[in-house]
Amino acid sequence: MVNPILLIIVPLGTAFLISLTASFLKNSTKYLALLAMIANVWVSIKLLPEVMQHSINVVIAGVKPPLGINLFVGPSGAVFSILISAAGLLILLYSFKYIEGDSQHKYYTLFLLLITGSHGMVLTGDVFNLFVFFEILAISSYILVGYEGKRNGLEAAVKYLILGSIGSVLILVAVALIYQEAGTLNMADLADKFGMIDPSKRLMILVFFITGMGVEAAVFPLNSWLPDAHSSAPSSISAMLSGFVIEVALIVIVKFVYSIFAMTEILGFLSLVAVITLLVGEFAAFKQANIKRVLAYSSIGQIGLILFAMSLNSTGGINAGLMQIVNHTASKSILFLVAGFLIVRTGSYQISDYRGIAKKMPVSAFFFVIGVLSLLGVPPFFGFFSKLAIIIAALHTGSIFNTVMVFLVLLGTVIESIYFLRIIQVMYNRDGIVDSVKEAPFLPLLAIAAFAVVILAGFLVLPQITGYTGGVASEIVRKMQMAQVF
Amino acid sequence: MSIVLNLLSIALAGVVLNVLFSKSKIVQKYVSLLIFAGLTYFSFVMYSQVGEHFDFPFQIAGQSIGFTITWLNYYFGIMITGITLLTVIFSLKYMEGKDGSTHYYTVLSLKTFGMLGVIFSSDLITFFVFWEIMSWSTFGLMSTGGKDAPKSAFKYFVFAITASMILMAGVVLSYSLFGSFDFAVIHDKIGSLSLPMTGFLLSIFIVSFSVESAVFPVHSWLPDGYSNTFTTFTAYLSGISTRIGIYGIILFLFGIFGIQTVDKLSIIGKINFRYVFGVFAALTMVVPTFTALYQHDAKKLIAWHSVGQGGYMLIGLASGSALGIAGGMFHVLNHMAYVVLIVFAIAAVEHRTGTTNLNKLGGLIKKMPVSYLALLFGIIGLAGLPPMNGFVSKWFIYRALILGGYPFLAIAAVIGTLGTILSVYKLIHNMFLGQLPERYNNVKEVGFSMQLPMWILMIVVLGLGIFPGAAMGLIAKIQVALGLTAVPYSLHGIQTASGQLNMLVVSAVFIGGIFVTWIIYLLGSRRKHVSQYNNYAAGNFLDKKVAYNFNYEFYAAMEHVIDPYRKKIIQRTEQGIAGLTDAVSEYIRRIYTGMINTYGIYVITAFIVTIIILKELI
Amino acid sequence: MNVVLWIIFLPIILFVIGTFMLGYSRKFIARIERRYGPPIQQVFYDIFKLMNKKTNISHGWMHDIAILMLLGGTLLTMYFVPVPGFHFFAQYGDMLVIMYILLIPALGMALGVGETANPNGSIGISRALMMLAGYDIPFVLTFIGFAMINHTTSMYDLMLAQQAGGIAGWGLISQPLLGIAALIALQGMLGEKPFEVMVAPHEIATGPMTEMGGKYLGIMMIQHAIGIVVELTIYINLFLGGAVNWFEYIVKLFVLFTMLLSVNAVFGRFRTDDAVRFMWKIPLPLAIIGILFIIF
Amino acid sequence: MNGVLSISTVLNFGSAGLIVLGLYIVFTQKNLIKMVIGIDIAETGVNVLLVSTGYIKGNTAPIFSKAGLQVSSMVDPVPQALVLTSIVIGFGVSALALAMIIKLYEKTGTLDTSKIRGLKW
Repeated sequence: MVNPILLIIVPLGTAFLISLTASFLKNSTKYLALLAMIANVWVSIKLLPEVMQHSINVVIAGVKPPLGINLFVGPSGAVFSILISAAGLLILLYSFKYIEGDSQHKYYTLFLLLITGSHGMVLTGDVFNLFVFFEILAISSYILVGYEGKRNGLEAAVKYLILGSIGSVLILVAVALIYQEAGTLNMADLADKFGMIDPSKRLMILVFFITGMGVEAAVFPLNSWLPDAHSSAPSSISAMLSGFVIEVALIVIVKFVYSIFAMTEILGFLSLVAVITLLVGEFAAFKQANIKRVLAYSSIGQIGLILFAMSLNSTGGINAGLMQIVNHTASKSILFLVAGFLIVRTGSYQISDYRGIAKKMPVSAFFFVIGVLSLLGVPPFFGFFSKLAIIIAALHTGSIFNTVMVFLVLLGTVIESIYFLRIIQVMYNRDGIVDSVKEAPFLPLLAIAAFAVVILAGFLVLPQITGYTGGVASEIVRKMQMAQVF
Repeated sequence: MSIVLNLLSIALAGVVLNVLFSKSKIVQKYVSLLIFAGLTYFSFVMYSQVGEHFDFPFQIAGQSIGFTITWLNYYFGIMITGITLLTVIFSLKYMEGKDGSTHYYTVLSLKTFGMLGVIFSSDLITFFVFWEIMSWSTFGLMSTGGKDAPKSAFKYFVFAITASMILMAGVVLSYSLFGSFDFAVIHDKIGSLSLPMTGFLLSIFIVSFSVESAVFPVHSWLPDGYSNTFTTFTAYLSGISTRIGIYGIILFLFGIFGIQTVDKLSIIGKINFRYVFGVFAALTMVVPTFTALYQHDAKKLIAWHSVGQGGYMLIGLASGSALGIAGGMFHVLNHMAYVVLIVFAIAAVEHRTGTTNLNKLGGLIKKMPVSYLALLFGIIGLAGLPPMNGFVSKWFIYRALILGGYPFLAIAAVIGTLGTILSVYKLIHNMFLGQLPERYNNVKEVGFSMQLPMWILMIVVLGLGIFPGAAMGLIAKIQVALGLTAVPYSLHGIQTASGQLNMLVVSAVFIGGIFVTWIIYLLGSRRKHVSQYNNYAAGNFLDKKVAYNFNYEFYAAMEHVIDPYRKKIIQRTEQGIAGLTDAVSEYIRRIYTGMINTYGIYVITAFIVTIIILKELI
Repeated sequence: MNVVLWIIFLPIILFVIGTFMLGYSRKFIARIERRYGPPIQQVFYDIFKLMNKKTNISHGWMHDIAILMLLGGTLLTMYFVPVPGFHFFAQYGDMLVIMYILLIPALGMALGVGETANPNGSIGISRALMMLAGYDIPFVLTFIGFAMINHTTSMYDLMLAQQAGGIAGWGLISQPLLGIAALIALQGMLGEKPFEVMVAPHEIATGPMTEMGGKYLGIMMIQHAIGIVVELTIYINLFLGGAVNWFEYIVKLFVLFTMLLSVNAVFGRFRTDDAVRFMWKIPLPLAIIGILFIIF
Repeated sequence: MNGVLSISTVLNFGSAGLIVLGLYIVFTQKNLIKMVIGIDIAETGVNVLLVSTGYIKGNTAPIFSKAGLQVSSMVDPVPQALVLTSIVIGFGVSALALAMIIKLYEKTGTLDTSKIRGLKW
C-alpha cells in the first residue's frame, strides 16, 4: 500500500531541491523534475486499483481528524492524480525543448509547485488545507503566466493575480464561516454537520465557496482572466492550465456541491450557468485571429460543456463529464502544444500567417487535426463517446429544460467546428506562402503523440475507462460520512 | 466472417495502401483499381446473404452495434461500389497530370468506406458514426481540385455539421425514448409513442437527411461544392453521394417509422406529413432546374440538375403509393447512371480542351464523337424521353402523382421536366454542336480507359430504358421487405389494372419508324458532305476568322421572362444568418473588455446574482 | 391480320390527309388575303420535287440521324394515338407516353440543326424549345385534369368515357376551361402564326430549316404533315370525344384546323418572351382554375 | 447596552466592512498599486473574521506561559493557526503582485489599468 502523501511530498521536495542545486546543476535540473513526475505517475497508477475497493484515509502528523489534517483518497482523487501526473509528465517532456535559457530551473520549480497544488486540492480531506493548496496552485500559475517577461505575459499575470486574490478572499470567508458554524474543518465531519446549520448561513457559505472557486474554474462571469492568461502564457503552461488546472477547480466545486453540501437543488442553476459559459466561449472564439486566444475561448466552451454534464444530478451525467475532462485534457493539450511550435517556428500568433504550413510541418498539422476532431466529438475518436454520453445523460432526464439545453450544446459544437475548420483550411491551404519553416523537434512531437494515442485508442479501452469514471461518479454522488474517514 | 466486414476492410485497406504508396503513382492507381474491383465483386455476390446480421465485439452505452444486410442496402451497395469502380477507371487517365492524386484516391476510398458503413448499419450508433466519417470525407473530397474549392467545401461543411448535430440529437432522443439504438426494436416500439413526439422525432431525422440530399431550402451548398472540385468527383458526388440522404429518408420513412405511422401524422388536422414533404420536393424540382438555365459552366449546370432530380426521387417517395415509391427508388438508379455518364462526357471534354465554360466550346462532335454519343444518351435520360431509363421512373412518378390525387405536385413535375429539356439541350448544343473554334482543331477523342466507363453506362441507360424489369425485380423485393405493396412488373415494363407501360413495344415501334424513314431517306440521291464554313450567312461568307456560335445567353428570352421572379431568397437568408452569427460573436467578444476593474465588477455581480437566485432554490 | 394492314397503311393515309390539309391551309389563307393560292395538291408537288433533288447538303452524320429521329418519332407518336378503327398500340402506352414521344421529333430536329452549325438554326432551335416550355405546361395540365376525373391515364379510355356521354360528354363542353386552355396551347404546338416564333422567315431565315435542303427538307415536310394530323387527333381524342368513323374524324380535323388557321391568318408574330409570357399568363391560369374546379 | 454590541457581532461587522472596503478599492481605483492595497485590506478583513470565530469571552491567549493554566480557560487555538497561514499567504501574494507591477511598469510606462489594455476581446 503506497502512501498517497508521496504524490504531494515528492514534487514539493524536488521543487526545492531544484532551486537549491540550480547553481551547479545548471540545465540538467530538468531531469530531476522528470524523475519526480515519473515517481508521481507510478504512485498514482499503483494507487488506483486499491482505491477502487475502499478509499484510503491518510492521517498527517499523528493528529486524528477532525482536528488533524487528513488526506482522503477516493476514486476521484486517484483518477485525477493519474490525469494530473500523466499530463504533467508529457508536458514536462514537451518543455525540455520548448523552454530554453539559463533561468530554466525557475520554470521547473514552479512547474512542480503547480503539480503539488493540483494533487493537494484533489487529495486533501480538509477544507483549510484545500485553501492552502489552492493558493500554491494559484501563485505558481500567476508567475508561470508571466514567465516569458513580455508585455502581454505580465499584463495577463497581473490581471490573473488580482482576480485570483479576490477569489481566494471569497474562499477564505467561506472557510471562516464554515468553522464558525460547523466548528470543524474536516470535510467528512462538515458533511455530517452541514445539515444542522441554519439555512441562511448555509446559503452564504455555499455562495462564497462557489464564487471563489468559480473564478479558478472559469465559469462564465468569473472567467475574464482566462483568455488573456491562457493566450499569453508559454504554450506548455497554457496546455497545463487548460488541460487540468481549471478541471481540478471544477471537480472540487462539484464534489462540494454533491457529497459535502449535498445541495442538489442548485444544480439547475449550475447547468444554466454552464450552458451560458459554453455559448459565450464558443461565440467569443468565433471571430478570433490569434490562435492561442481561440484555444483559450474554446477551453471556456469545453468547461461549460463539462459543468453542464456534471450538473445533471445523475451518475451518468458525472461519468460523462469525467470522460469529457479526459478528452479535453488530451485534445486541448495537443492543440496548445502544437500551437506552441507553430508560434515558435513562424514567429507570429496570427492564424492567417500559418497558410499552407501543413506542407512544412506535416506531423504537427496532422496532430492538430486529430486534436480538433476529438474535441468536436467526431467518431472513432474518444471525444465522440464522451459527447454521446453527455447527451444521453442529458436526454435521459427527459425534462424539456434539458432537451433545450442539449440543442444549445449542439449549436455550440456547430460554432466550434466552424472556427476550428477555418484554421485547418488555412493550414492545409494549397498555395502556402510559409517557406523557411522546419518541423517541430522530435521530443515535443513524442509528447503530443502520447496524447494522441489516448484519443485514438480511447475506444479500445472504453469499458475500463468508464469503469473507473463510474467509480468516481458514484463516490461523488454519495454523501460523505464521518464513518468513511475512520 | 460477414461479407460486410470484407467490404469495409477492403475499403479501409484502400485508404491505408493509398497513403503508403503515395510516392509511386503507378502502384497507387492499380492498387485502388484492384480495391474497387474487389468491392464491386463482393457487393454483387452479397445477394445470397441478405438478412444476415453481424454484431461488433464491443458495446456503446450498453447497446450492441453491428451490420445487417437487407435488400435496400444491397441495392444501394451495388450502386455505390459500381459507380466508384467506374469513377476510378475513368480517373486513371484523367488524374495523370494533376497533383494531389494521393489525396484523391485516399479520400475516395475513405468516402466509400463511410458510405458502405452507413447503408449496412443496423442501428443508430453505427449509422451515425459512419455518417460522420462520410460527411467529413465528402468535405475532404470537395476541398481539392479547383481554385475556390476550399471556399465551397467550407460552405458544405457548415450545412453538413449542422445536419449531423441534428442527427445526433435524433439518435440520442430515440435512444432515451425507446431504450435501444437498434432499428428493429425502434420499429416495433414506434407505435407506442405519442403522435406529436413521433412527428418531432421523424422531422428531426428527415431534416438532417434533407440537408445531405439537398432538398429545396438547404440545397445551395451543392452547386458550388460539386462543381469546384475535380470533374470526376462531380460525377461521383452527384451520382451517389447525395443519394445516401435519400437512402436515409427511405430507411426512416418506410423502414423504421413505417408508412402507417407516417400517414397518421398530420399537421393542423388536414395536411398530412407526406404532402408537406412533397411540397418541398416539388420546390426542389422547379427552382434548381430553372436556375440551371442561367449557368454557363457545364459542371454547375449538371450540379443544379442533380439537385432538381433529387426532387423527383423525393416526390416519388412522398406520393406514398406503391408505384410512386417504386418510381422514386428506381429514379435513384436511373439518375445515377445518366448523370455520371453526362459528367464523364464533360470530363472528357475538359480533359481535351481544358475548359468547361459553355461560352467557349462548340462543334466538338467532329472531333469527339464517342463523348458526344455519351452525352446524347445522358441528356435523353436526364430529360426523361423514351427509350432511355429516365423516362420509365418519371412515368411511374407521374402516374403515382396523378392517380394519387396530387395535381399541383404533378404540375411541379411537369414544369421541372420542361426546364430540364431546355437546359439539357443548351449543354449538348454549346459543347458539341455549332461551329468548331479554331483552337480545338487538333482535339482528339479520349483514350480507351476513359471511354470504357462511358460505354458501360450507355448500355445501362439504354438497357434499363428498354428492359426496366431488370431493376424492378430488386425494387419489388425492397418494397415487400419494407412492408409496402410491390408493383406488378414484367421484364419490359409494368402491367397494372389501370394501365400498362411496355417499353419494349415503344422502342420497337420507334425503331420501326426510323427504319421506314431510312427507306424514304435512301430514295433520295446521295448526300454531299460540306465543311462547316459552307453555310448560309445571308450572302456573306464564313471563315476561320468569323466563325461564331450562338452560345452566349442561349435562352435570353426565357431569362427575360423568369428574371422578375428570381428573388434569390435563399442567398439573402444565408447571408442574413452568417451576418447574425458574426454580429453576435462580435458583441459577445466585447464582454472581455481588458479592464481589470470591470472584471472585478463581473465577479461581484455574479456573487450577488447567485445569492438572489439560490435564495429561492434552497 | 388487319393490325398488320393498319400498321402499313396508317402512315400513308395520315400522310395523304396531312398533305391535303397543308394544301388546304395555303388555299384558305390565300383566300383570306384575297388571292387564289396554289392548287390543293401543291404540297405533294413540293415534297416530290424535294425528294428528287440531286444535291443533298449534309453537315455530318448527326444531320442524317436527326432526320431519321425526326420522322421516326412522329411515326411512333402516330401509332400510339388512337385513330377510329385502330387502337392496337394504345394499350401499351398511355397519354404520358404520348406526351413524351411528342418531344422526340423536336429533340431530333434540334440536334440535326445544331450539327449544321448555322447560327440562324441555333437561334431557331432555342426559340422552338422556349416555345415548347411555353405551350407544353398548360397542355399537360389539361390532360392531368382529365386523368384525375376518370382515374386513368390511357387516352383510349378517356376517349371512350367522352363518347359514353354523347355531345355533352365531350371534354370541351364538360370542362370548358381546360378545353379553351388546351386550344390556345394547341395553337402554339402547331406553330401557328401568333406563336410561329421558330420558323420566323423574316428574322432568322426560316430558323431550323435554314440549312435543310433536298430530301432533308422533303422529309421535314412529310413529318410536318403527319405531325399536324397527330397533334390535332390528340386534341380531338381528349376534347372532342374522338371519332367513331373516319368521316366524323376528317370533318372534325378540318373544322378544328380551320379554326386554328383563321387565327393564324390574322395575327402577327409575338416576340419570343411575349409568346412565352402569353402562354403562362392566359392558358396556364385557366388550366389551374379548371383543375381547382375538379378537385373541389 | 453592552448586551447588544457583543464583541463577536462587532468583529463580524468590522471584518465585513473591511472586506467590502477592500473590494471597493479594487473595483474603482485605476492605479494598480492601489488595487494591491485594496486586496490587502480585504485580506486583513478576512483574517479579522477568522480570528474572531475562535474568541470565547473572558478567556486568555492559548499559550502555556504560566504554570497552572487550564485549557478550558483558553481561547480556541485552531483559527489562530489558520490566520497565521493566511497572513503569510496574503503577504506572499502582495509581494509577488508588486514585483510584477514593477516589471509591467518598466514595459508599459504606466500604472493606469485603462491604459494597460493590450489584451482585450
